Amino acid sequence: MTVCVQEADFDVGAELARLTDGNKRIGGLAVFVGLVREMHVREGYHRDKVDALTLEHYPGMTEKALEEIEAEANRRWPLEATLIVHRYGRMEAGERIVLVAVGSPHREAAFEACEFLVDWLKTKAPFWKLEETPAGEKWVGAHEGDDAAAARWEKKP
Amino acid sequence: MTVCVQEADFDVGAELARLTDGNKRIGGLAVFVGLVREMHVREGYHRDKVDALTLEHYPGMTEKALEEIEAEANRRWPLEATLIVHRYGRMEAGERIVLVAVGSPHREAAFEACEFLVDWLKTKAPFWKLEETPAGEKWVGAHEGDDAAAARWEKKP
Amino acid sequence: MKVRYFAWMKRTVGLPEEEVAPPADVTTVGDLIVWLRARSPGHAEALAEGAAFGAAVDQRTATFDVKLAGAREVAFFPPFTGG
Amino acid sequence: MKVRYFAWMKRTVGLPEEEVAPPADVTTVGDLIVWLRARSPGHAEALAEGAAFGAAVDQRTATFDVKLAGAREVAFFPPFTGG
Repeated sequence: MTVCVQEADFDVGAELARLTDGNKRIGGLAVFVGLVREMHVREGYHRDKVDALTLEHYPGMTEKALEEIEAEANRRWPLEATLIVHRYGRMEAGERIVLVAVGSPHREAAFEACEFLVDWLKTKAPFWKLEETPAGEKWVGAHEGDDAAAARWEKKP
Repeated sequence: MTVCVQEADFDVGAELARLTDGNKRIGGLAVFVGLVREMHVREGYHRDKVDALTLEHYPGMTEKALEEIEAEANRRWPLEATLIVHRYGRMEAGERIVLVAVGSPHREAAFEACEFLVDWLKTKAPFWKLEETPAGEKWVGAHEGDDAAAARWEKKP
Repeated sequence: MKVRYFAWMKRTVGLPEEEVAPPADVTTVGDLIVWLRARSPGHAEALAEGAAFGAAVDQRTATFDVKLAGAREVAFFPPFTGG
Repeated sequence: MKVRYFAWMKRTVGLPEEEVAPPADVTTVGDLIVWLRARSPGHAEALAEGAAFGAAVDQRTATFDVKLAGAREVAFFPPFTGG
């Protein structure tokens, strides 16, 4: 279980190699890389060209939140390795923002846990996106789709 | 859309960089890496230590089958980039077997298409695994779970 | 007690953080919000009733009924948009 | 027409591929299977009724009712286990 919150870009190949090296119990590694998309399309909200964004975060709380999310994934699925790397600061279109990787003996668990981590970190980790568009800076509003995606993992009472 | 069937190992970081470089419309990249697992656990079938395996394939048909699967994923989801790299030949425990990567503006499509590709290539691409165990060589039988996983993507008539 | 503001709330309040000493009858996050609104028009706007924001007490997400007893740091922020 | 065998079927038949010239009444994949069984005990075992194997005609997966007309390559193989 590893969480990194950093301003610098990350090397996906090196991170994944470090995560799985020497562990022969991993049959499937599911990975998600989130990137800055040039076009920010959101029906009925705005549709602007995004040249870059700045990710603000809450140092201290961010690491705690990500560690809790990661621990929850490890409680729910039989995982051999988990990694979350999340950047903050200014990033241009095309740059990597976040890396989530999950290794498990079984691919189903790896995929599910990876999706879970991505959904939850979007709604439970203290990051805020400020987009640079030709019309100026704009704070990104919370995406209802993200809340719905995160909610599907809530345990029924 | 790229399909590679090769004996050599692949460099995950380099493959993903090549796949996404210069494409600023990708917001999410979902990736799967399949590895040779040392323990081959299958309830009620066998439970042997796997030291290595040899993947046989059907040159010519393999590439066609993977290209068809990839084209089907591109018909079903709005994808910006897809990549399948599948090795054949002898691989030891811990080695990478297959890389599937899908880039899309939206993470949901990337995850779904990536899972679809992995499920379908397991049941529709002509590969056969011969495992080396302390008890000798053993052809891997088809996994019912794989058929079930592939079947969930069949379109209802 | 330190109070911190993030994203657009930081700009609206006009500062990233401040030391405050609320009176004894301010016992919950909700009480603190009401008390902070009186500090400036920026506070009042950022922490307005009906505005979409959340809170954390000592770096853990907290609903507005959470008690402040012993808290060293309270933060206010808009909904998260990371990932 | 070339016939190819893969994985354990190749070992059971005893060869990876062979050129065959079936008679004119062998018109489908199923006909070919029946005809091939007579070539050797290895063929009979690998292609036995009830054995779990599939086929491809000219490198496309084919059910046993597919016509052979014009086919240049027919392959037989156990269920796929890649990925």
